[in-house]
Amino acid sequence: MRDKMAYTTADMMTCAMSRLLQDGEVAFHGVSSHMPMVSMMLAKALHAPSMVHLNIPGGVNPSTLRNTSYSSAGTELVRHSESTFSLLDVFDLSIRGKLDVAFLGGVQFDQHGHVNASIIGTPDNLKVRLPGGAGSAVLIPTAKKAIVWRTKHDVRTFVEHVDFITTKGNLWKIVTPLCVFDYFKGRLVLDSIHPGTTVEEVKAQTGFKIHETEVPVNAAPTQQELNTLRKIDPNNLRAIEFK
Amino acid sequence: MRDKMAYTTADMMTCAMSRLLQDGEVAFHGVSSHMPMVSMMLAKALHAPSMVHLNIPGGVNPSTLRNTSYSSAGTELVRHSESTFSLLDVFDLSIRGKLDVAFLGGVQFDQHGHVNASIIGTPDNLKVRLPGGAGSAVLIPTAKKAIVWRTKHDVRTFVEHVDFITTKGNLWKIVTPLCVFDYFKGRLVLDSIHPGTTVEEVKAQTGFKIHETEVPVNAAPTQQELNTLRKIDPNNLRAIEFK
Amino acid sequence: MSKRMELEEAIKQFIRPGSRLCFSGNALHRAPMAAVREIARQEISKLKIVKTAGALDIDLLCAMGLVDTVDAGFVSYESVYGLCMHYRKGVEEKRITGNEHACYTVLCALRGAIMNVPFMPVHGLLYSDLLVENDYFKVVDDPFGGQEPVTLVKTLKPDVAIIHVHQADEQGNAIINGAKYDDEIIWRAADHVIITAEKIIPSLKGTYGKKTIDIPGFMTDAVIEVPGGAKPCSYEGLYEVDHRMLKKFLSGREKKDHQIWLDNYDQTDRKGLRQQAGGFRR
Amino acid sequence: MSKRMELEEAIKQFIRPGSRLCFSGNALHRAPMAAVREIARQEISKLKIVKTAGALDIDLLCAMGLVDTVDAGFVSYESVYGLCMHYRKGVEEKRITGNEHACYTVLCALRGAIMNVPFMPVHGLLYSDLLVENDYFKVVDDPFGGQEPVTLVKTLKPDVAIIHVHQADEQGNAIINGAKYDDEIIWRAADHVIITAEKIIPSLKGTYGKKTIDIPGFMTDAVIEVPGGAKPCSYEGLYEVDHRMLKKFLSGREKKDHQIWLDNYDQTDRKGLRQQAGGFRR
Repeated sequence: MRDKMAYTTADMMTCAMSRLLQDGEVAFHGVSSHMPMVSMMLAKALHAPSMVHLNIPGGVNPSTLRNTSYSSAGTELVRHSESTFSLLDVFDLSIRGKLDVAFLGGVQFDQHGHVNASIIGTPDNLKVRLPGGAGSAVLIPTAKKAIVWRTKHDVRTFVEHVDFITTKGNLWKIVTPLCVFDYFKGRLVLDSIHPGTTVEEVKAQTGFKIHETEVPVNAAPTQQELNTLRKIDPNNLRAIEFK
Repeated sequence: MRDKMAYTTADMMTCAMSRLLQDGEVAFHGVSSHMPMVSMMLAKALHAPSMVHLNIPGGVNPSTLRNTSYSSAGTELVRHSESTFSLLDVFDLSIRGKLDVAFLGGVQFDQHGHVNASIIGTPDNLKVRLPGGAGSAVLIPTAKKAIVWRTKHDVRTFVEHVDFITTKGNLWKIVTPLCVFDYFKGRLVLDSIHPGTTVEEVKAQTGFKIHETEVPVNAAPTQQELNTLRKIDPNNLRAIEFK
Repeated sequence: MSKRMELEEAIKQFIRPGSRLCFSGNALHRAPMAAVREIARQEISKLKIVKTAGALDIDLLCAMGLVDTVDAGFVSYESVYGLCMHYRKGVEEKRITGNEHACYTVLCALRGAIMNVPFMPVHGLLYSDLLVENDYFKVVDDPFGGQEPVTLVKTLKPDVAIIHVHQADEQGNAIINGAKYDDEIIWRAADHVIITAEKIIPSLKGTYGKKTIDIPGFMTDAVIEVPGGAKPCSYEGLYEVDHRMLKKFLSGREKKDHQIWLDNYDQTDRKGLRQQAGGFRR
Repeated sequence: MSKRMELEEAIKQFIRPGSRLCFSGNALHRAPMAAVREIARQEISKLKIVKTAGALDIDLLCAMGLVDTVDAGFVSYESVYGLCMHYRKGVEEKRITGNEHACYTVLCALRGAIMNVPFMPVHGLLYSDLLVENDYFKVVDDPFGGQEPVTLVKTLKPDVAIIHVHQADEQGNAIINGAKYDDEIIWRAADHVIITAEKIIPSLKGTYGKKTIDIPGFMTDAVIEVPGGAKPCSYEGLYEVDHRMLKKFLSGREKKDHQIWLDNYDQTDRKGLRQQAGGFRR
């Protein structure tokens, strides 16, 4: 159904993340984080011009992604930046409680807001060695608001209990192809769904119980958002995880 | 007697320190350290061209002191340097056991090689609050060789017991207007005397017992050393502590 | 959003009685003297000062009776001008707590603030009465089973770092020409950062690669244009130590003398007065 | 005294079985691939690798069976190419110890090496099975009496850091254009530093102020000229990721395949072979 619309799931998720960012905030994304990277550029272009965009190569407020062919950690982010702030600086900043938003990934999530990016199985009976949580284990507890995104929404991703707690903490939102979860009073609750899906579909694709029955539907990407997306991300980096 | 010679006490001390430096060594001096600064430049000009000269403003191998009017911590040391290496980098380097030579000051020294740069009196009955040991408390224990210099040589400077142990450790030599002490098997021993003094004079001016009776006399500054000194230090910064 | 302010305003807004402060530069080089003088004019007291090697900045505030504690490795003018007599007297008379550090342990205590941890391990400092006399050092066993004891220094968290720079823009991006000294540590460690600059331009945007921004704008709270803001200390390429004004301060005996000395700088430190005087070209 | 060497020689001299290594760059950017390949050619085994975010560098050495331990926050190609399968398989089959860190704790463990202390306190890491499962983290009481427990990470001391740079001189001074990533940490933390450079010039002396030397010469042990030394990873302004060669590696199944892949680079990595081939302009 979604593919009949004039926008892609990547567009929707990118807009949903972009709308979570406020003007003046200091926000960070890491490696393999194309959607968050584009969502930050989108927010700065539309409603959050003074947001501060930090990243792994250390460029503060990169002015363009137009020459970025592949990576969300490439030195293009430094080449046209306003100044530099290293990855270690970013971590220290968050550790000091001064990072407003961190975008982080993960592979498994449970109803208690636990994030697993480490292993499937148990340490003694390892099934899959995952890439690792990168910054999550210190950023999710210390950033004021941690936004997690995941391009898969199924019962293996959203589970009753994660296999391994890589981290938990100041998780704020989880953005998926179907919905946005909110982390509220120690539990994941359904915050809103994207157009084209239903609460029932989300429930069916989620491995833990969802109590909410009626939630708002997010506005589809506006024409202005879509136009801006195409301008700032002509290579469609935001869709790279869906390829 | 010394002032009748064609060189000053500052020249002698500077040459004595310069001769302690070997080619290829990595050496550091701090603030208020004009003689060590000039001695490093002298060593590099004469016998230790590959010595690495580190300092507080962070200039690696400053090429000239000719525009330095006042300080041994001025940014002139950076302006014509080969690269930069901050004060914190210097400390960390020493802490890792990779700094060959550190030049340090002090106000009181005893036969056990204790250095006091902190207070005269006791903490509870403070007579004089001294400037403080600056880098000494970590550099004297960690640099491979710590060279201390002091422009006063009297019984209040070289004492039986220091009032306060700011530090001890890898003290190697103490250079004074009269002599050079060596720190050997946990004791200060007389290493050599400068021309124009005697072991008796040194004994009379020293508050702890000196056991050595015959020691070598250091060579007076050579004509080459003096010519080079005048060239690299035209403002006579090396004499600033005697003014 | 411009972070440009007047000096009076910035000092009033960010510095309170009891604030812990870090100053840029080292000894008589690039101390943020205009800001230090403004603190003195506003008589903000009970200050805690943290610096590896301080001189006139610390001594002036001590002379004005505004200092509670100094954590430093070295407090002295360089050789020619000798000890900081106001600091020394204050410590000797127990009006001021002089916490002696190695310069390195000052920096490590600030590293503790950068990393938001209560202490920092320090190698090398094992033989010193400083360990015995001071509660900001502790020697502990290595929890990872190493045989050597480990010295810890207690974290020092500055409320405000004041840094005098060559050039800044209205967003707070700052460029220090010449030696950085410990500035890279203090702006990261402090809760707030005040920049005084020889010159402020509207924006440094677009100069990346051509100029090196030393302090990113989003980390600073206020920028103030104060030409000559380090005087009578020196600033690389711009001015040398002003020995005449330094001697004038050192010859002062009473608070009254220091106040007169401060007055000499009123028009260069404060924009309001500069504009009244009409003589200052912007 | 020139520090210029051939790649074969430098790798042989400084890297031994069991060495702990750090590599420059991040993910597929500016990894010192020529040096990594030379380690693979020399089959130096039981290596311990420390990196915040590694990809091809780690995966290649894992594929060649040369890795004992990896301490990292993230080991993966970026989205398109997915997981590092050789690393993953090695860990799953318990041939490789995969010590998972937060990227930050990797950097803090290296800070411990820079400061020559056995551990580094880390704030923020309090809720994680990583603390439970791994002996390189410990949670202790604050010896200064603070109420919050303090997490410590055990120091990781690299034997060698290998850094690929844009330009170096014969004395070992090195200039990195573009993003520095964690290189500022690794060259300080390691016992020895090997620089591979796109270009070596006799001396960078006299360029201070015009160029920024990122690594001072006295801190480096060897400099080697290897144009294209990061390929198939990218290097700012010079070359993008070589997707064709990357895919070729990823399609390899056995050690024999990887050896053939390595052979493709023999002439560009090794000067001896370049000169024999006669085709390489110096």
